[in-house]
Amino acid sequence: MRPAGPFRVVGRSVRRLDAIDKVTGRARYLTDLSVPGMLHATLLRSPHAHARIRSIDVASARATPGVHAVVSSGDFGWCDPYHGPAFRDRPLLAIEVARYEGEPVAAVLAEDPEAGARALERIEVDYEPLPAVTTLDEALAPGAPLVHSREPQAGHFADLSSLRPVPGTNVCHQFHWERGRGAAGFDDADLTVEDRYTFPRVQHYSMEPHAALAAWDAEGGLVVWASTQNPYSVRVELARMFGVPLGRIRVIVPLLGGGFGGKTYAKLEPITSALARLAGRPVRLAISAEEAFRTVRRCDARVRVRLGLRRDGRIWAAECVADFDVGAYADIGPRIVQKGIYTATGPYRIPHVALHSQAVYTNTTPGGAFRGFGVPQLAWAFESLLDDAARRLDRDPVELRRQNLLAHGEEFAPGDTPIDGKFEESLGRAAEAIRWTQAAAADRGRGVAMMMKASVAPTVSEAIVRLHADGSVTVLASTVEMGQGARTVLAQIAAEVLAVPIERVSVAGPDTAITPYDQTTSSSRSTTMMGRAVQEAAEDVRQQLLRIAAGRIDAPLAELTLHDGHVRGRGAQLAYPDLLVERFGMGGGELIGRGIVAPGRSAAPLGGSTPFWEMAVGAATVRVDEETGAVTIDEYVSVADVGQRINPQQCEGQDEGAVMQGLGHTLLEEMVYDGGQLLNPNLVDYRVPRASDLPARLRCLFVENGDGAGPFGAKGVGEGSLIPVSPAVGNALARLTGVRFRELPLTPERVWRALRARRREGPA
Amino acid sequence: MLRPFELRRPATLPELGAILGEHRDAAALYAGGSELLVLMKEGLVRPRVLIDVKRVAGLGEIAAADGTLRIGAAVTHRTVERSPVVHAHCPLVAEAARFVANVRVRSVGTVGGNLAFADPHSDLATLYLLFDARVALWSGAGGERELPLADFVRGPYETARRDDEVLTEVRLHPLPPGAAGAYLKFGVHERPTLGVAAALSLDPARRRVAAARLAVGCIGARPQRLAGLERGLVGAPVEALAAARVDAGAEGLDAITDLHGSADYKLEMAQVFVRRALRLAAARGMRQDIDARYAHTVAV
Amino acid sequence: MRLARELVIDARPEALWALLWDVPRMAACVPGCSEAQEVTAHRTYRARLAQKVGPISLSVPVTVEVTAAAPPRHLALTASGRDPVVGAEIAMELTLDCEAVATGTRLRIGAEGHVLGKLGALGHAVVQRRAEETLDEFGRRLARAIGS
Amino acid sequence: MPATPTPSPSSLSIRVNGRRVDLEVPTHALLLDVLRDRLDLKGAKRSCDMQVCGACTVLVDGAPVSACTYLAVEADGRDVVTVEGLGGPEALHPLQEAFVDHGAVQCGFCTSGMLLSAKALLDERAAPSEAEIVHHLRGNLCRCTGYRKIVDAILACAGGSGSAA
Repeated sequence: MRPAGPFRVVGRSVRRLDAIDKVTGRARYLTDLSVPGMLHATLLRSPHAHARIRSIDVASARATPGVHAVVSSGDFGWCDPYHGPAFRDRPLLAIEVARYEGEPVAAVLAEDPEAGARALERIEVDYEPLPAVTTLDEALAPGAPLVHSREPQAGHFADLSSLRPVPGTNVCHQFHWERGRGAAGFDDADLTVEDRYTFPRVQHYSMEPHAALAAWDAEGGLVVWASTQNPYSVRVELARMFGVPLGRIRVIVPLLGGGFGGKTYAKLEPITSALARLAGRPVRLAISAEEAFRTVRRCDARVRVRLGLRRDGRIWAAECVADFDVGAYADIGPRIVQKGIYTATGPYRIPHVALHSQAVYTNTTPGGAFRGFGVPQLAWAFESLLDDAARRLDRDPVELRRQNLLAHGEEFAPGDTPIDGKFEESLGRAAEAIRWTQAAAADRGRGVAMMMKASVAPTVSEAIVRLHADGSVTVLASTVEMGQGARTVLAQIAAEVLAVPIERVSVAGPDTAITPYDQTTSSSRSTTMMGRAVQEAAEDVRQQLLRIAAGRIDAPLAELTLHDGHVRGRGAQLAYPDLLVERFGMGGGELIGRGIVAPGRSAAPLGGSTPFWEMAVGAATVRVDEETGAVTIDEYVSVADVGQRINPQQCEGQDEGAVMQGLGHTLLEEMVYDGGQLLNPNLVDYRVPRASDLPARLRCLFVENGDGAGPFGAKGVGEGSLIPVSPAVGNALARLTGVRFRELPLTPERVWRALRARRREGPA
Repeated sequence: MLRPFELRRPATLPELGAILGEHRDAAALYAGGSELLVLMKEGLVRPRVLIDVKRVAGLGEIAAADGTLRIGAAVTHRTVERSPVVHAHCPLVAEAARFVANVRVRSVGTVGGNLAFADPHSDLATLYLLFDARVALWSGAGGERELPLADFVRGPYETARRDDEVLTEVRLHPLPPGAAGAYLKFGVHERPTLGVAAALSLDPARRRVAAARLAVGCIGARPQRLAGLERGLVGAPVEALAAARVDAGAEGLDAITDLHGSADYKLEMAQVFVRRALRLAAARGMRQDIDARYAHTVAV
Repeated sequence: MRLARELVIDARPEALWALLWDVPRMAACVPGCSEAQEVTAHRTYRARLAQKVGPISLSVPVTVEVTAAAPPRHLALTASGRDPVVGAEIAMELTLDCEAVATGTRLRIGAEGHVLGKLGALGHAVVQRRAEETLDEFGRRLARAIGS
Repeated sequence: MPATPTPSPSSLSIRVNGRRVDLEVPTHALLLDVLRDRLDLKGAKRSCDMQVCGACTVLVDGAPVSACTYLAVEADGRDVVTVEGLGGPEALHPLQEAFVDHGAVQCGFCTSGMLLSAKALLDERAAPSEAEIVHHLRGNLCRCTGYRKIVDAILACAGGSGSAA
């Protein structure tokens, strides 16, 4: 399967294309941009979790010097003020009702941010507080106050028939899927274990908070510079809201200071564009870190898992029931609950499976995509319970997993892509690296966990590759550079196919007026999907070069090869510039190649077959300070099956970052609410991992069998290694202490309480 | 983003006193600004006048004389960390300065600012209590008054400083010769959940406690000494320190439930870290090396 | 934030009840209260509440609405207001229950409320503590006022 | 509400990246805004705005400060170094080289601050240990890399040669 190597550029840790810009301060992010005549927008946010807006008095605010306009929802009669990828449930500014603390209710446009802030304080809003539901329990209680009372409207990326809200409740979507005999499979199980787990609300904390800059031209065209992971989704939203043809909207994305899913789908772009239209001037909206906490977060979840096993260790039946709290607006929540539950049962062969998940509205910051997309919540539960099952069967947890692993090529779900990697090899590597079979020191515990995740499907990526007259290359791709190094990888792919040095390849940044369609930079899909599109586009150029050369060299195409900027064959060699002169009859013109990857819909349960399976294993060695409950991660090993690393250093960087981010929600991070009030929307009180949280040993290993669906046998990386972190740590702690943890994060106090309870009850 | 203010930069205390006397609570004393400017950016504090105390003669000095180490209010944590005088007289104070917040805060943040702000999760005061710290407050009307740091800090963000007063220096009393101290702070948040300072003098045979000092902070409204336990430990064999227990009720030790944790957990952690600090101080007193590395804990 | 206090006042319930409706005397019992005035008797009142938490000064014009009154036993109020400078929103529900006992009146005070906005987020525990101190002080002043 | 004082201008004379700059700013201007908006030095970033994350780190007289919480007037008469002054594309500082080589850069939003923080450490201590580096980086957050490669990059410069500016 592995394409004949060796590769020249692929598989090498070439320097990031943007590295020099980033270490010299030249890299430009959204808030580094400005345009002449630009106004600054600031948002007034609701202090209430749920309130009716009786009136908004903007007179005094409007009179503030330096203020251009003060805007509330009543000013948006000229457009469709609602947006959202699943449901169009989110207004530009709160209409009649504010549904979470921090929801924007009014906006000030000012010549400078200071004037905006002064005016913001002068807006008088008369609120009538309404009963709020701020937890899953409250939201699902019979007769609970409703976050949304109006009929849902399908969003821009979903038809309503696929969405299943439950009228009269806070449930905005439900998903069920069964395999084999579903829950009836438990009848034949010899051992049944069941437990409940919760996963906290956590914040992406991209170092760069969201921002957008919008400008309309005199002909009604719109340009938006956006810190978004998917400019084309943003474009569709804007086109629908403002009734503008797609071709008249230009979304340009500079470098992103981190994304992690928090910058998928429209966030600030709709309000910024609407404000710019009202003002007749360009508008920039750059929110603070504190406001980012009020923009999007990971969905918290509670999960019930039941596992049935046969005496011989076969996992026989599994049932997972998950409630995801999507906050006040659905965002992409309905897809998260589907995707998260879909692979809840992990990389195991289980004949009978019943899965149920639902997305639930609450009066809190909207939940959205976050690295792992619903899978971390489920893996935390399933992988924890699987260890308990192993203990009950007196089986080694690694061995029990190994016995049940799906094999390469095996079907996971009818109609979906067969397993495209080797879980066994990954598990073996992880167990070996953590010295699983050797006894741990008395004060250490070891744990493992696995995960598999589908990428988004159906899906589309298109790319253009241009070979210029001097033999240099430009890749046009709408993949967003948010730190993951995608642009470097795409350049490597083009350089590999076209046999040019990487320094000769540029990658044009996302601009919907220039770079072709790409669905999204998320779901670990860019290397695979855009990578293939770029590979195909470069291949298109290569074929053109060969055809031109064939005319000169007088050889069949099959005898021609590309080497270092030349086409070679039959002892002759022709440089690309010469071939272009040959083609165009002069020193001008360029070759353009096009690549399209669009696998389309399928009969798979989620409507499309995953382009690849993301596969990862985590293994942790932990210690605990019994007196304080503080957990230390001594060692962490992550193994990801990536088919082929295009850029090994970047793969490592992705996984090291993923593990640390995973340790964040495992040990430290949680957005704390009191009623509807978020108590810690800042880094003093919300603790993200810092350098001192690095495990003493952190190793990220890779399984490479060249069997990925992407270019050169590669496939996606980046989300997978985050997912096993919490169950690996939880399992290690359970083996060390005998206490099973079901709630995250594992703060010292939480661990201390559990250990104290164990001491009271005696040994487990 | 800050709102406009008038910046005044007096060079002497009388000048400062005059400005403060004029503006009272419309003025804010400003040194490093590491706490104040954050509140001002949030709009929670909006002084009309900012009085920069950094240029006031004497406030930036460190001096030791007559058994007292005097640290000027405008001395930065960075300066304390590097000061040979502080190292000579209160080494624990110099070492702990290395662990205040982060390197940027230490560059600009000052001892006086920290104490006067009285953030309950700021731990400088806890350590200073170990040194029987007293603070000097000066006003144009009344001149200087000195009061124990323990009385100066009244509660969260509240001190005994009057509107017309400026904190000029803190006066520390170095541990007696032969005494050994330790300071531990614990927590996973940006700021400590708990700070415990301990100092022990041992008898000549290094078997029993001759004198003990203990301070606990961050868990409650204000840091405090544990006078009862200090007395109770006198004469105790060193081995008994592992079983030392704070009688929270008798000591008036309280804890607040907040984002750092529940009150009962914090009180229990106070017990744990009092034992650990005593053990570390005793080991140092006996010139022994012990492993004092605990998770999420700074030990100096 | 939920607070509860119980105290015994050296007066009969009727006397205490009368004090509760005496605007100037009642206002004097509430720490930081000024500009108290009646808008509609037994229905709506206005006042300004000032508090200083460390460097942060708060001055909130509040509207008090009587939601239930059963003399001389039970009184329920809501108080709400906003300090535009600090950006704090205050919303409180208060209940006062008076019961005659041998030594006077047992007064049970229940308060449930929120301080919303930046202040609440920055100093939740501190705000709660201040609220408790304020409630304690209110009880003390009430006990004194009834005796004077 | 007390009357808001009118913004008062202050004259500044700063050496920024070795070049003397004279300008007038409002007294309440923050150094970060002056650097970014007045001097077009965009390398320092605003993120947490509370002195925790370090994205805005610049050096004032060699000491790292949070430009987001530092009055511009405080820099008057002082030497300010931003990432732009550390080294340009043609003459990278060894730390910049090391960050590039070790893959210590991902999204880049923390990078300027990381570099300047690291420079301050190496200027003070030519050969810090890994533990000292980790301690020093307490106030510099990175959400992408997981820190391993950042620590490695600084370690690679920790040996005496890396601190020459």
